[in-house]
Amino acid sequence: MADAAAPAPPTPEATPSDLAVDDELAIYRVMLLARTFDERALALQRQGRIGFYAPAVGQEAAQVACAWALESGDWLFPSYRELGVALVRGTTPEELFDQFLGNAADRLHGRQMPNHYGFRDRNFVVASSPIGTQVTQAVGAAMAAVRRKDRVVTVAFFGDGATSSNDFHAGLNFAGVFRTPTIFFCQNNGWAISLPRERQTASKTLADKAAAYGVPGLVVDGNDVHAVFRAVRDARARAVAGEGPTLLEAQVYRLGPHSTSDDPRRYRSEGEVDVWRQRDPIGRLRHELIEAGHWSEADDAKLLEEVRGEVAEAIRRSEAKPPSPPASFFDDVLATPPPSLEAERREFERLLAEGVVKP
Amino acid sequence: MADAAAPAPPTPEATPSDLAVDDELAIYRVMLLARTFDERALALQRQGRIGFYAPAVGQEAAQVACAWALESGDWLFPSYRELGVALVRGTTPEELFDQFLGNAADRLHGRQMPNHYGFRDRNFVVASSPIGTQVTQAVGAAMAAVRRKDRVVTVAFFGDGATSSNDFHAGLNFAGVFRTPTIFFCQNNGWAISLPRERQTASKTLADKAAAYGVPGLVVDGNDVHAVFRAVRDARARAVAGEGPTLLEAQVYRLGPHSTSDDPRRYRSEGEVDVWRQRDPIGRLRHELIEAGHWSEADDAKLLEEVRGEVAEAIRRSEAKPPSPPASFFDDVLATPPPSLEAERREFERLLAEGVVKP
Amino acid sequence: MTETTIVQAVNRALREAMQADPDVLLLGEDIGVNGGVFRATEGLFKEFGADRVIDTPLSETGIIGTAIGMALYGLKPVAEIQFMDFIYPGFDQIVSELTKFRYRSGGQYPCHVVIRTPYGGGIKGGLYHSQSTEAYFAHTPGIKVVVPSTPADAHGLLLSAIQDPDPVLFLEPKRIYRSVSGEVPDGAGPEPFGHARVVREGTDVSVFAYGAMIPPAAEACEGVAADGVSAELIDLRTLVPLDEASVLASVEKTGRAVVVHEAPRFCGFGAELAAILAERAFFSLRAPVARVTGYDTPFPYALEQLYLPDAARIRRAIVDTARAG
Amino acid sequence: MTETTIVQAVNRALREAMQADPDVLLLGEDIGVNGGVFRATEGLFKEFGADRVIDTPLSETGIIGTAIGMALYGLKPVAEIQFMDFIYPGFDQIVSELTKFRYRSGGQYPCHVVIRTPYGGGIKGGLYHSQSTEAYFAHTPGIKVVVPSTPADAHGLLLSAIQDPDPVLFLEPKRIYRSVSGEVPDGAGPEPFGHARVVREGTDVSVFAYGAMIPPAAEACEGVAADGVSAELIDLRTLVPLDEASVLASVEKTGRAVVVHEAPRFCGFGAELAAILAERAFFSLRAPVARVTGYDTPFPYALEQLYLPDAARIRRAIVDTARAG
Ligand SMILES: Cc1ncc(C[n+]2csc(CCOP(=O)(O)OP(=O)(O)O)c2C)c(N)n1
Ligand SMILES: Cc1ncc(C[n+]2csc(CCOP(=O)(O)OP(=O)(O)O)c2C)c(N)n1
Ligand SMILES: [Mg+2]
Ligand SMILES: [Mg+2]
Repeated sequence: MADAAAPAPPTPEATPSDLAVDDELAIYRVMLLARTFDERALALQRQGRIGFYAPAVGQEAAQVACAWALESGDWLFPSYRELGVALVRGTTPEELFDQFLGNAADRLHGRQMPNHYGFRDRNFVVASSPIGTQVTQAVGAAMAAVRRKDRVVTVAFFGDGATSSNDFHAGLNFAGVFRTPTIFFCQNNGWAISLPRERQTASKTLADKAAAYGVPGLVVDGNDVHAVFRAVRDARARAVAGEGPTLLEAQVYRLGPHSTSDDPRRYRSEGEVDVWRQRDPIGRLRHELIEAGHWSEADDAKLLEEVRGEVAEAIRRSEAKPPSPPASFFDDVLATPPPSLEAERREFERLLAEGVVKP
Repeated sequence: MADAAAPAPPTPEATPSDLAVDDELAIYRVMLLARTFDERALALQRQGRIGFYAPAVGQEAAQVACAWALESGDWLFPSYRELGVALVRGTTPEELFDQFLGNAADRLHGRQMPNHYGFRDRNFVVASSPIGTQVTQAVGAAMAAVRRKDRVVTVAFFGDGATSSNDFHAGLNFAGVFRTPTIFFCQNNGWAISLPRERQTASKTLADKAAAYGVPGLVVDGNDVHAVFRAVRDARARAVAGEGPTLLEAQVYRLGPHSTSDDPRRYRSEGEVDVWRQRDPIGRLRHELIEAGHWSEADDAKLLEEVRGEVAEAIRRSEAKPPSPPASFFDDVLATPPPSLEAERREFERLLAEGVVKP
Repeated sequence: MTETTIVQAVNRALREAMQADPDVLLLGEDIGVNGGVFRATEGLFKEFGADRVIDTPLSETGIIGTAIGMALYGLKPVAEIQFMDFIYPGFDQIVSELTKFRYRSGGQYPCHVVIRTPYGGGIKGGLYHSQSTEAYFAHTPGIKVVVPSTPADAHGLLLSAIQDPDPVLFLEPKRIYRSVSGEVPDGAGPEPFGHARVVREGTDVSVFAYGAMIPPAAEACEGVAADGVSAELIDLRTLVPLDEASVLASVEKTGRAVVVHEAPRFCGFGAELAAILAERAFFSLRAPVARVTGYDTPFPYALEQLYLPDAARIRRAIVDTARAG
Repeated sequence: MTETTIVQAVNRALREAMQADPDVLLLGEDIGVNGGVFRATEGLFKEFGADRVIDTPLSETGIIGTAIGMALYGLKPVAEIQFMDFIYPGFDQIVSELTKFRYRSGGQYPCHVVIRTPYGGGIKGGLYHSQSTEAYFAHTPGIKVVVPSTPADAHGLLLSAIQDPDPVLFLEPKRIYRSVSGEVPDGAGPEPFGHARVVREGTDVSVFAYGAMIPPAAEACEGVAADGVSAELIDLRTLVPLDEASVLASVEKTGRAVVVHEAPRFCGFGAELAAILAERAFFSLRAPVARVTGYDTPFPYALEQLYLPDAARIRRAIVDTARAG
């Protein structure tokens, strides 16, 4: 049992904030919505109502504060765990459940497992499962943005495990050479499924890897919304000023299972999890807000009720929608399907009409 | 024209040597043999007598001194440019020409382009063209050596360009995590075909990349046999003592073309090459030996004649050998060929017998 | 002797091979204390320790590259790739290195790496936990490709793979990891490669399938009896080496063939079977060679049951083929 | 109007596309001041600058991954992979990402990347500078696969590839880069995909080939006239989309087919052609479908001329096929 996976505890002093109180409250709301959403999604999976789920529990501060520091024109390249980011970008719980169910309203037309959503109009690129592949893509998009003279950054979101991927290496290297306006936002949540961070790589920190590419790297306490916000805002400012990319390592902890297919008790101790539960970013921000007099237990109870209602209503609406139409899985392979695929679709439609295949 | 590709000039003071004079003289001999061999091989290619060649000109000190510091039980994973290493391991010019010609004496049975040789009995693994792939393999062999309790190291040889490869990243990372007895011997010769070192990566040095994997990294003047010898010997000692891997960056310069398919005048200035010609490792060692009274111009002329004769004789003997037998390209795919391949061989032999296919 | 599942048979073969030969070791992601995401390596970490059941960093390049190095040195590594869909970061090491070492070295460096990986659809895995790309590997000279469909084959063929002097890609039908069970006799040994198995004899149509397609194909072959068609079902078991003799013999008897796989049709393994028949059983064939396969789209999620060949689709193809010509 | 080589036609198409559309840019290894190791990008660095002719670090993962990012953003990147043999470090980006973006996003993210790469043997390149693995890509839904055999096609099909809204793998027959020349009319425009070209009409046997196999296939078709055989040669030009109608029409006429490619036979592209014929031209076929291909070995060096299909081998297969049955 690898308790050593836990990064050093964050400094207890609160970071002086660059966030206005309204922002703090809004961030807090999204974090609570994310947590509530995750809990309900895990329950739905246990009830067999969705097929799979990977929660972001414990990573809300890092995700929400990061997204808060970005502009809507910035392009985000998420992994499958960026719930908080998606919510900041205006994604609704209903849209997410539509994707999980692959129903007729799902923008992906039922093509992907839960968590692998994407929304072009929000510059939130559709996620995939292979670890790390979004990293080079984010760099390429940044090169394109420079060519178009758009003052935007691209952000690659990935985990500690992804630092071992081919694309991490190539992406950071290209970014260093071409000085692209890219933020590499690594959420080191201590684990890559069952592999603890210190057996993923022998480097002292993940941020240390940046130097190998001539890129600045920074460790930030991922449970501190202020620290994350400031780090991302600064990295963004440098990037749009033409000063190049930054690797940020947000140290967080995956409080939940890797996904609903995972049983973390097989590989980590409850004791380790308990240590990190004390640092729960939601409790921490709530405490700060209450201490500062901006929030109360009563406000909190009311907000919790509100977000629970919002999530419940989203589920109700999503589940009421019809499934994706049967032949829709033939669409979107290529703009113009090749003859072989057209023939297959005709064959499929014949089998469907004859009742050999049943939707 | 990217003159900036040239690493900082080596310190002019001679490194105090750990090498006995006999060793120095023996190293010098191999270096001169390598240079002579390269010149003749380039000429043979221009005459159409071999199909391709990639010379090691300028990298002799790094290669020969590195190999000199190793033990015969150590496993070497070369790239296509490790002539000096192969010679130290006892490979003869004739064996090399046999490989270049793919004649009946070639141990590879005519399967590979020139330069891609390998000799199992010398623990000199057969090279391949894809850049970097030998790096992870060297790490795996080191893990195996540890499991077998063999006190040997494995050495991955590669260039500056190869540091951008997937396998560099994975190999260094695995080596760091498993603390394998591996030496990563990077010959930074300033160029990856036409790409200068400083556009290959933005890291300050290539040795700096080691820290990303918790591995020690060291820059060494690759034109200084003493410095290379000591660095490799020390890395080896650490490795067999269980202290893990080392990345060495030997700063050298590719004085010749990338290969016979390359025309370096397209992308680099003669001026840059001239600067490095002043630092030619062979001239430097010769000068040192003469200054120290261990060598004379007359010795040198005699040695040159001797190695020229050796190379000429090797060519003569290799060219006199018969080609690989026609159907031999069907061998060694798998220990037991699948039925499809057996059928193809029979078909081929029939076509051969009928004169449709002509050897 | 008790009933065993496919994943248990894999586990048992790994344990037996490791007990028998200290050179056998395992490496992969989450295979150690976690026992593998499908539990194929359950208990082995405890029994053999971290030296022989190696949890690697998240890099298929690293897994396959280091496995090759181990094999060159003389060990017998068995690498697990968590899902076949994630083999591609290691694809260069497979096609450029693993499959070419023996050849390019003139036989000096055989390279006996086994790569185990769960493949195929039917588990609601979407695009990236469902693919079957056996054709990429079957097209690559220098590697054997094995696909068991029963616990006994999973056990016996995996034992063979580990003893084999050459690279073997061992594809495990994850959809039936637990749903198909059967006996693996005590002391059962390696099962030789290159021998197809006649699952069911028949006289009218030959059906060729492998892996997770065997259960629906068997159901279809049962079903067509009601249509008055006698179908012969052949489980290919090893795609490389392919038991061409059995394939040809069956079609020489029946004159008709249906090929089943879940991979997309275009340039899939079924194309090779059809080509072999069009070349070498041409004068026996009495009907077009039918292919029942996944469609030429990426693997979908919500509608995967419509994408995957099932008994009904296979049955229809068998009947059509029986009646054609 | 002058004679042009294939590599010059590629160069010209790149220049014209870049002149016409500022969103077109090139990236790859040694394509800038060096002009590409085959000189396909000669002069373009000078004309368009380092922003549009981007020399990348040595990483195919990076080349294809960043090209995808550029395409998602709206540019039209044309990536050069120095040799097809070196595409595998970027294979994951191709099969997991490039080919699946449109699909997995429900059409939100088309991904118009062109990957140009020289393929094939005959230049004494050995195992790693000679391979033809078009079948891997043709089997992967979501990408088009194009193989020109003439300067006019290299030019016209490349212009189409760059305008295409989808990923295109553009395979350049390096062996005939300079040895085949022909005219490309001034103002020649894009050549649509999906149309095979009848190189030579004939009545007895249909010969299907593409890329660098066209010259030996053409020579063989000439040659068999002396044997009294009239061979029809079809240049497929685009493997995906495949012009199935032309393939079927030709075999419906001749009743006989020979398929030629340099890739290994087993599960090669020729298997798909044979399978299509065995399925959909079955009742027209009067002889076994023959395949003349590279053998199922890695690509050799010293003996490559024995490995590669040549006019004599193709001719023999045509004559045998004409006389069979
Ligand atoms: C290339 C690849 N290999 C293996 C997997 C299986 N897998 C899915 S998630 C995961 C761990 C990822 O860890 P990390 O990057 O730390 O992200 P986290 O899940 O902790 O957010 C693994 C190994 C995969 N998806 N892709
Ligand atoms: C994966 C891969 N991509 C591209 C190439 C083509 N190529 C051959 S050598 C070379 C440059 C290698 O540079 P470096 O690693 O510095 O070694 P050097 O040749 O300078 O010794 C390139 C790009 C290749 N062999 N492999
Ligand atoms: Mg993690
Ligand atoms: Mg170099």
